[in-house]
Amino acid sequence: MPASHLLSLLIWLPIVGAIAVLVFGRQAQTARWLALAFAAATFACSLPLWTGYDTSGPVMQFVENLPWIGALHANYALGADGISVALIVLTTFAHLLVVIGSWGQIKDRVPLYMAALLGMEGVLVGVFAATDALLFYVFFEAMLIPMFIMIGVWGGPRRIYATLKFFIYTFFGSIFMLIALIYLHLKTGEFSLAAFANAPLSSKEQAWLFFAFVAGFAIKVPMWPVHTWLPDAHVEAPAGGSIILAAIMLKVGGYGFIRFSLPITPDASLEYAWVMIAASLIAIVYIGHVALVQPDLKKLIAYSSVAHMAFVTLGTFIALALVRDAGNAAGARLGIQGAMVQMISHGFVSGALFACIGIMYERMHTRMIKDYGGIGHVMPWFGAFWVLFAMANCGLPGTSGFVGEFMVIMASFQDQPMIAFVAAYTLIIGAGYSLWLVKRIIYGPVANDHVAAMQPLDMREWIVLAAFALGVLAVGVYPKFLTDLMEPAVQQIVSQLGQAKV
Amino acid sequence: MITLAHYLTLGAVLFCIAVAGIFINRKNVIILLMSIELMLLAVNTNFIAFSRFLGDVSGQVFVFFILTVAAAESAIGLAILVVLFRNRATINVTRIDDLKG
Amino acid sequence: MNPTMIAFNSADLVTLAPEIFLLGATCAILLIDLFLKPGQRHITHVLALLALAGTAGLLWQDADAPRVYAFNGMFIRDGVAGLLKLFIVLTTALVFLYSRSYMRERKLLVGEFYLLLLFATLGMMLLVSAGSLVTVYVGLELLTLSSYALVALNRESTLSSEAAIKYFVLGALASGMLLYGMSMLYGATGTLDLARINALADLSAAAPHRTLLAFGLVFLVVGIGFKLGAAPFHMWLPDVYHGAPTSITLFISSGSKLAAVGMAYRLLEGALGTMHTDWTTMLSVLAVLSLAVGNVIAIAQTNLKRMLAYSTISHIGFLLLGFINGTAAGIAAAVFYMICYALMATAAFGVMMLLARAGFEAEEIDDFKGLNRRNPWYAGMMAITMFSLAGIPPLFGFFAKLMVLKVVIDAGHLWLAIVAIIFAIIGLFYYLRVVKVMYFDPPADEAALALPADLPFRWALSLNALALVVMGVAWSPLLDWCNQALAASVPLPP
Amino acid sequence: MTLSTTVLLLIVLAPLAGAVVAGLFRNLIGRAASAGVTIVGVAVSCALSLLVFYQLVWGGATTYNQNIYTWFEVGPISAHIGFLVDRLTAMMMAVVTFVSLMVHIYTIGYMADDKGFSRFFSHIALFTFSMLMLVMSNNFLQLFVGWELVGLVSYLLIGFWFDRPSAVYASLKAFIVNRVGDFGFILGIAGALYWFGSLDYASVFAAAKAPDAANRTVEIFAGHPWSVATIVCLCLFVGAMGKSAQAPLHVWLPDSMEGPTPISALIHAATMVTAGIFMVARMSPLYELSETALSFVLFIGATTALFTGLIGIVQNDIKRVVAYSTLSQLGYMTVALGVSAYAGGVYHLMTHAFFKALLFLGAGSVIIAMHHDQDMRRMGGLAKYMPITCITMWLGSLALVAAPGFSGFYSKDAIIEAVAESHRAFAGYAWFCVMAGVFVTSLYSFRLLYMTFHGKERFVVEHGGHGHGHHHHEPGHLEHPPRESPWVVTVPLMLLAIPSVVIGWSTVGPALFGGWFGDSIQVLPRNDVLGELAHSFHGPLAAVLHGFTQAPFWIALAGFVVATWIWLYRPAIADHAAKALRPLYNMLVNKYWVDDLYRVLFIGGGQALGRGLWKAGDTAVIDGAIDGSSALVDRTAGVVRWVQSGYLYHYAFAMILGLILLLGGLWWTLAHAVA
Repeated sequence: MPASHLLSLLIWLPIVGAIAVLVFGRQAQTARWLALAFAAATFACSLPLWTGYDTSGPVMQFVENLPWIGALHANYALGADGISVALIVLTTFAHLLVVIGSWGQIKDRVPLYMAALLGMEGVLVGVFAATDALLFYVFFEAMLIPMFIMIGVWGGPRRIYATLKFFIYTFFGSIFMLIALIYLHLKTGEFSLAAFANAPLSSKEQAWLFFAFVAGFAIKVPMWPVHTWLPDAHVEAPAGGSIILAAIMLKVGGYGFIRFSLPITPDASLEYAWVMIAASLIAIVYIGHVALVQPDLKKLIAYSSVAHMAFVTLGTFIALALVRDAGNAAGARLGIQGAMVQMISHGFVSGALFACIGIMYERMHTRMIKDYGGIGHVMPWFGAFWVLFAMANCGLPGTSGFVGEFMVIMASFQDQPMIAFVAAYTLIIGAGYSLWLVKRIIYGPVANDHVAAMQPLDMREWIVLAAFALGVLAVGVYPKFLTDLMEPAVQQIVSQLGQAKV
Repeated sequence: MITLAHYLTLGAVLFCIAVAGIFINRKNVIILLMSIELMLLAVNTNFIAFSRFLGDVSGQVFVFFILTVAAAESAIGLAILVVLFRNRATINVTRIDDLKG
Repeated sequence: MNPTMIAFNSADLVTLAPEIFLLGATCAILLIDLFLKPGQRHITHVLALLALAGTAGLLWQDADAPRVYAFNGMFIRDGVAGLLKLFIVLTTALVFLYSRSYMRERKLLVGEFYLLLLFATLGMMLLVSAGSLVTVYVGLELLTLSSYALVALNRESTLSSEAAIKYFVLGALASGMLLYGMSMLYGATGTLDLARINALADLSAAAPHRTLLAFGLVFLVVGIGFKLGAAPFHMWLPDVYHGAPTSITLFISSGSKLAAVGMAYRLLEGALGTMHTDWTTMLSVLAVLSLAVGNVIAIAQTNLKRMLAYSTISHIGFLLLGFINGTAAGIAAAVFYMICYALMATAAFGVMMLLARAGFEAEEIDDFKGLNRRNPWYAGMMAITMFSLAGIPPLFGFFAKLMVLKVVIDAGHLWLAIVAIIFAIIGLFYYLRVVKVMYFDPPADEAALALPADLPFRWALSLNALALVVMGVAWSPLLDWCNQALAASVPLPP
Repeated sequence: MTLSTTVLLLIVLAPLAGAVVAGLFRNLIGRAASAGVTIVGVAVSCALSLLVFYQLVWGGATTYNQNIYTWFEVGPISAHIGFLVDRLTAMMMAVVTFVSLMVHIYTIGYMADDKGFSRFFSHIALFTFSMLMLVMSNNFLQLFVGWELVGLVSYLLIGFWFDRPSAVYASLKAFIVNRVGDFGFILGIAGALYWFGSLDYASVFAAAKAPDAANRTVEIFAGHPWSVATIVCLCLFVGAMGKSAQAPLHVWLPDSMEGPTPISALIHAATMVTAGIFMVARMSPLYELSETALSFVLFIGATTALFTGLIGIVQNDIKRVVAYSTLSQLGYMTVALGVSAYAGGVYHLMTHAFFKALLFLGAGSVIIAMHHDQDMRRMGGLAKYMPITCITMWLGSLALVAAPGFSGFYSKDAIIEAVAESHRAFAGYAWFCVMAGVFVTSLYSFRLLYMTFHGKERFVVEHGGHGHGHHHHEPGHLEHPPRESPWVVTVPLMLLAIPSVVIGWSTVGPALFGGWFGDSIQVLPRNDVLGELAHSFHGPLAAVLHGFTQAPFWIALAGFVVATWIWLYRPAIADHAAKALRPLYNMLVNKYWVDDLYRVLFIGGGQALGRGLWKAGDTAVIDGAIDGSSALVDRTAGVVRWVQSGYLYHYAFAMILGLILLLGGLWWTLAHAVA
């Protein structure tokens, strides 16, 4: 069955593309076209994944399994459930747009940039497709390298600090996870996630493993209080890097919680769910306020990303509390679905916002909010897009931003109304920072001559923003296509959650 | 009666003197080379003493190896010393500190 | 000792065929080189490579053969020895390949360079096959004496001669300690044969020669620690790496370390296996110290060779963790780690040598500024090497670390694993700095680099670095090889 | 007979189509076509809405309740997009589309010179769509969707002239204050979903009918059982407070007058702001379960009705007077809800929609004439220049002050009497507020009329000086005399004047007392104040005659007399009064300092908190720890490297130390093993 190699194709096609760009892309223009060809081909190949996923079939589909490290019983094992499919398609989609969006923005060392981008794409698909923990870890860490290069080479003035901080911070977290994976391997004798999920673990073991996973994933998400690498990384990263970082890389953390923490350490997750929920709630309030006062566009959006990703962790761990404390499987499914939809939505919204900032930066070479004002007059389409994405960012119904937040708030209310109360604060503070930003940069009189001289969107930029807008609206108006896709996987996760290991 | 313990003590004392000579010496490299020789002697004493008291000749065979190697070692040491002196016009150990940190 | 075993057995010569071949070839080259003019040194070069190739061929032939003793147990040929020797020969060959233009530009491409290296290789082969304390000593001294001379090869350099004298004095001190320990072991057990020592050594409270044994054990560990470069016996290492010509640094950091692991295996597992609870504790102390010293001090370095020296120390710390439970799997992980490290070290020093020109050593980290603009290919190779050294998947270095960590956790020393990874994080700083300098900093000089037109060198170097990527995907065979080699050899039969 | 799904979809989608076409292709199709396409869309919608209304009321159609598509479905929890069309909905649809159509037509004149002409049309058409989605919803989710979408359009339209900082500020304020309301609203929805197990009205209301529904409690804080219904109703009402601008979330509405006048009429008077009222009426089965929640509603409504009206007296901006009047009238509606007279509230909503839209559009007409000057102090005597506007404004104002016979009379009188009938907590307070409010309403309404249309002309007509455009005119200086607005403006005024006058007369009987709303509104028998009133209702004419004998009429008359005396004959008195009552005047001019309080507390406080957390939390503590530890490692490295001193003897010494360490360690271990 040819479709069974689809995931491998999606991983290796962009990586081959990266090599091809490096080898044949001496000319910047050649590199761009090559990268575009590979990104487009990958995106095209990812669509059968989505259309071909059979929601009535087994949960894991497109399965591949080849022996890899015999001594460790580690396999080159790939598979995708609805969650993975959604994230993989998001990945290929975002990368295609970034290639288009970076077309004119990157002028220095284009082949290297495009190669890093494509390499990143393959690795990210790998993360979402791996069903073997070692393979997962390899992809999980490997993604640091291209991003390190991206921020460091094409970043802003403090890029060195930012990229080192990014690399070491995230490496710090993930290496604890490595210890946990090795421990589980010793316990089970293999590396398959299914075996890990079935491993009997005492509550003490689970607690240790849980916090090791938290170290890895919480930093990636990032959760308060280990979020401080993100604003720096975003501020310094080139627009394309920021988009990938926000749209896809952060999702790996949320994905990890759902794939690892919940099935492998359900009891510890339950025991410490309150920690995660508390951290999520703090993030929503604390980070929301911090975002409010940022003078730097990218920092503001970066902080808002942290606040939004808090809904992912909130939804995930609320689900656990719901199903185990109250036997409320329906609520739990709503929570996890909410977390997942929030991830996809945040991919579109934050990706779009960073694309917008990239477009502004290219024209003005500043990220300071105070340097802007009244862009809506000189770039009307751009202003409209901004308003749309800002609205999505503050969770306006009809946009994707609303769906996840709505589901998570609904779910958390079922566990404890006070949690929903705090979470719903995002409605206010989110609108505060998003729209205040719009007020300062898009609205108002034209701030200065530089703004007055800004060129309207060109065709490529328009396509990128329109594509993001389409995603935002599609999920916002008809989320069912997404929730149906993920429902079998979510159902399975929730049914696993119901069973205590101890 | 001289027992094994006496020989071993002698060996130990020689060894200690040699070691002390290496790290207390602040004068020149020649003394280091002498200390090294002394250390090998201490080892030889041990081997011979054990060999004698165990009634096993292999220890003494080892001593011959050590003596031979020690000769080669001294030769190389002195050769290096010559090169060192040629380059720096000194063999004072307190002055050999270009490589540090 | 059984008198019948003393008889000379011609079959022993077959067992030693690779060593004998190498010895013969080396002596032949010694003679031939005498008659060569300086301009004809390429003949020596080719001959040396051929000698190594022949040795490798012989080694390969019976790499999988079961354990064989020769010369009354003085010499052991087994899987571990075969594995290590193959990689020793490989790294020596790489040293030759990488060094030709570098040494010629520095007027150091002399016959001695080849001969001393070949003799050192012979010494290493002997060392990893040693079955008796005498063989250990002789092999070790053949290696170290050659190394002293090699470090001092550049007679015009003050740094080289300083490095050589330091290496020599400290090396002699370490040899002395090792010998002292050997004398104690001999006194306690009455034999020089490693396997018999293992059988007779008894550190239990009631044992008569307990003190002797204890002393012997500690002195032996000191000797091994020195050879490996484990803290606090590492002090020679940065200075020697720094002062020696880069070719020699390359050799000391790769082949010589492989031999040191072989020696550690022979002595600790072969002779003192019964006391492994004691030496594992000691090694874990050395390991932690090495991790700390190596990783922390490396951060402060501006000289790449020195930085890599400290990095070596930290890697040795990691490697020692593999010995932590004295099992076959553990030592296999250590050997696996060492092979991986040797490949990384050759690549790193290889790039340095490629970039170095006459009168200019590419050994300050700043010399690598903007390398990505001046030569993207070798910048990429160096970046791969650095990421591999840092242990970032999917590169080879990560999997070496993975295997060691697995051993440590398996042995129940979770805290050691955590210490190790915390220092690995600290270690990231300085590896990433090299990448940073190459990729993020502007070059001092925009012109493309004039690299030596030494194609074998460049091809070998590229393959070397790319091997780190390939092995990151396909490391299973090597791991299996290590595991098989050690599973057949540990524990030693009495 | 059932309603046709196609018709309902057309009603909703026609304005949306217009909005999309005018929004995305406005540069392609031009101004006229943009306006045309949206007007056609809304006209279709309006016509079909009236058809639906007809079918429901006279055609015998049954209530329509169907889902159109599933929004998401997670296990047993699902959310849909669907329509519930009963008489309540149909009435709202008719009002919304009719007023919207009027406003569309009016806009052609009002925005004629604006460069955002097409954009404006796409926005108001989008608003019509959103509002229809809101009122036609059959579930909480879609209610919230519409709820927020109208908020979005309101935001976009308040900030329509986005080069004006004040407009941008007002739009932001409106959205965020509304978000505060929505904060409560979404919690209310979550509560409803949790406790009643569904998002669909039908299921929720069915669950609310369960005998124990009113007694269900929950302990959100351990040891404090709260009534489930109260929590849900209060949370939902917080949403209504935001959208319908009830104190203390009223602050955005006056500022929203920064937007173009047509939207003030459509969104901020007739339709969107009444969404809260509609919502509570729609939720009457839930509210009936909670006496506490209704008392709260009553208190808030009464407070809003009186105190915001008072501010209207001191305003000089013509639109702001009308805006405060709107606030006050919304308060009346809320009061009606609070005494369970839902039908009264909704009825007032409808009459108010007509006459308040009329007043706003009239004010807009005046503003056009005054070249977009809105200050009444520079008007006066306009009656002779613009008679149609003047007359229609008078009619609208009479309706507003509840002159007997006008539409407002029937609705407002019903509310006042319902309050008098009610025995709920705060009913007494509410009665006082609404009675006092009658006087206040009368005062500011006639003040507006006099200051605008009568008395001295306080503007100067400049002749000559054609060299500069009217933007550069000083305030109060006009290029040419004011003149009546074009027909696209006056026709809507006249069309709106008709229902303002007669709608009450013709509908009060069935709507208020005839159970016209059927099952849409449910009132428990013990709360049925309108039912009580119905006994004394003997037809609209009798009600008028009865009205002349009642206190409200006399109070309103008193307001009229005072206003006439002061602003028509003795304008100086107003200034004297302002001086004499300085503290009171200041309090009103400063809107009870609520805005200032919010600015300091929430804007200032929120930013200060953010800055504090950023600098102290993120930068100092978290990054301090991270950068600090890396700096520590760095510094340690810088120091420790000198252990490598370069001296041979130190190196040797280190080895010896290592040897001793290992020896000692082993010694200790062995000794330990023995012991």
